[in-house]
Amino acid sequence: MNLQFESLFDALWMDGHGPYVWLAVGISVVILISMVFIPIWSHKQFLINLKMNSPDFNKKSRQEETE
Amino acid sequence: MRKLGRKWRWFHRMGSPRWFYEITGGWLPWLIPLAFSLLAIGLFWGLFLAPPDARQGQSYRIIFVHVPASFLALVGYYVLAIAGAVGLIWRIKMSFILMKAAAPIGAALTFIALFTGAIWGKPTWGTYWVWDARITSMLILLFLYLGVMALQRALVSTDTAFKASAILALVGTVNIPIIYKSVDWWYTLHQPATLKLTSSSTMHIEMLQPLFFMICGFYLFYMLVLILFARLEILQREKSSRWVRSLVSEDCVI
Amino acid sequence: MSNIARSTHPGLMAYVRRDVSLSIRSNSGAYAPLLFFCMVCTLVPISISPNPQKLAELAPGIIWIMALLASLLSIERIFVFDYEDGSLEQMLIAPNMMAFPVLGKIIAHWLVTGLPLTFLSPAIGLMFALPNNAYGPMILSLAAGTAYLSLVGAVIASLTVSLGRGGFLISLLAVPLYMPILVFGTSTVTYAVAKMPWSAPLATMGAMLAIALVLCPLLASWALRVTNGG
Amino acid sequence: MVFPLPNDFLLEADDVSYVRDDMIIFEDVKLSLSEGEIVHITGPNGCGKTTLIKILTTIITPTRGAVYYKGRSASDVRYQYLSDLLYIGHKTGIKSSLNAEENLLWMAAADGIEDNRIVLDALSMMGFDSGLCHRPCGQLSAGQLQRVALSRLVFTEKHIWFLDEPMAALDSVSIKAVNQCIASHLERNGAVLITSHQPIDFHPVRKFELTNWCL
Repeated sequence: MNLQFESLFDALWMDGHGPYVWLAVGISVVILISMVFIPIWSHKQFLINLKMNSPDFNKKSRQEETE
Repeated sequence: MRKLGRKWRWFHRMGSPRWFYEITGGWLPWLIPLAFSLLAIGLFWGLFLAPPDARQGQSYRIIFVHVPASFLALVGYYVLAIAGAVGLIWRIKMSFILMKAAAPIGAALTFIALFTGAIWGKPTWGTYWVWDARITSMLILLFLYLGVMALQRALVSTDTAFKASAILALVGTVNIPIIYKSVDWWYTLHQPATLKLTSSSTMHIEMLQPLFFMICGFYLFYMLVLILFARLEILQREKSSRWVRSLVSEDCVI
Repeated sequence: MSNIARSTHPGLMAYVRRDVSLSIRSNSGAYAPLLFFCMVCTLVPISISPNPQKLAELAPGIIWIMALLASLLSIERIFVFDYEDGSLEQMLIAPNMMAFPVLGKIIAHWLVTGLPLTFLSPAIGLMFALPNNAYGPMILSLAAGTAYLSLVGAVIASLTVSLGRGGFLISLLAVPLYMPILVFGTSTVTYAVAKMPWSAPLATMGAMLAIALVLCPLLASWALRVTNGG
Repeated sequence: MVFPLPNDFLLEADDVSYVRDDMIIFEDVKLSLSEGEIVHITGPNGCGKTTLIKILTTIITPTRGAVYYKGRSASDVRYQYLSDLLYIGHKTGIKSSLNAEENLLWMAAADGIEDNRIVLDALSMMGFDSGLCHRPCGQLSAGQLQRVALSRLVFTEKHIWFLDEPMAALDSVSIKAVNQCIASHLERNGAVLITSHQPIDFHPVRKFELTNWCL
């Protein structure tokens, strides 16, 4: 099993099919990564929001203010 | 409280969102690197190591994204429909949550399949779009996913939304093969099938190996994303419950 | 129990009669889809080409798309009024199986939209220079196809009944499900135009109609129970 | 007409709970109804009175618990139970393009009555102006519509009545007429379950307080 391409340019160009292949792969990878990133990010945001609004947190911050 | 057998107790517990949330939390540190490394290996192998196709040249390399995505898009619809059916029959809330999580994932995968297919079509057949049975039913699949999502959003009561979209998903399941068959029939009779989508039936073993890696990677990826979306949904639904509150009061995030 | 034996709850035919008379009475309701059908069909020659040959080629598809859209426009009315005024709750607590009243309402919907549209279609065919041998298949396929559209549409309408009128959601949900019948409907007419045997797609439509006739009223009544909180 | 007296309660709700969208609407509600009895469900707005009535009429399935009709589960004897109940809710089921008589005739068909004389009599008993009879119901006021719907009480032969806020839009004359209907129904061993913000002045009214679980 060997690399099929001699140079980086060859790998990008792919005998003229490169733009098609890389566009397809690129868009797919962007979508796939955002599919993982979006729920993790909103999960984090949701927990942070919940924490800010929780009575415990408010109590703590009020204590800090008075100190 | 009714007495439950051991097997049923397990089943019942699995239906509890909290249990799901806690147990999948332990899976994530394994699942994320595993899925991504499989995908990375498969993609590198497919793009750089696999030999070029005799007829299509290098453009066939799109197959390593296109085929797994279309496959998982279809599998995803059955996941959606089965989760909906289980929710309707046994009234398991967790099942509905999984159904809701499966809809956007399926829509995204269907979009990837359609998009990569269109790009692949240009160098191979000289056109981005053909009204072929496979492509048309894929497009309809996208509409079905979007329909389930839209119905889910539109109904105010989440309980009703879950049940209604599950019924819609079931109706859609019956419809997918009918659509496929009808369009296939219509297309072949309208104009002879000069363009063949799958000339890859006699694929070289060295092309099949990376494809296999990619399909496995996509499966794991699908599981991972399904779990992530389901966990988010659980958190949003159970935000006022005691266990979520205690989760927040601890200092761990995620 | 003498009081139970005397109860004769309104059955299928009673619902057909009631719904037909209700839609005839409501001033614009029943005729709007028909008018829409005619209006858009007249727009086609103006916007595409008045060339008879081209029109004859397009006619089967256009007539069928218009039939589909006309059915889509009117299908949301099938349960929404009943939901708003509370008749639906009375239907839900009728002791008979709910699928029968629902089927009655679907039949009434077809009698008010699909059937008149079928009768009107020869006139549209004439304006579109449809060949003589295509009229029979067109009428038959429209009669069966619009009934199927009403049946499948009723399931979607019952899922979206609580959302009120004027939603685009119903189109998004219904169009994918309408597609197979559109394929067979247009095939029937196109084959007839091409002087090919057209009985196969028509027979398929008949089979689909038979299955829908059994399943859709059950599904729709289930969906109505769900969307009413059950 | 006198209904026979069975041993069990006519209607019984056994530990009925209802959870909607992760909110407990009510929990473990026990409610029974005997022949010749009227139960007045009270409670603050939004405590689930309408939901309870809808559960009892089987429009809504409870999350837990069951409804019993004459000692048997209502879902087992569905046909008998539903043949024996009358439900008039907030939404009365009146078609706005039909006139009062036509509307009532449609509803009366459920009781096996196809005679418009009985229907017209019922309307006049409920204090409905006969001059309005030929007007489509879309032109009537809320109170007039309520009267049309409640005219069913005059001729119905159903055993159990579920009335959800029947007096809300009525004037005192019609309230009297409704009360009369209820009284004669109770005399015939019928049973009534009613929600109302107006006080109900029957002697043996049993009150059933539904607490607000949402708070």
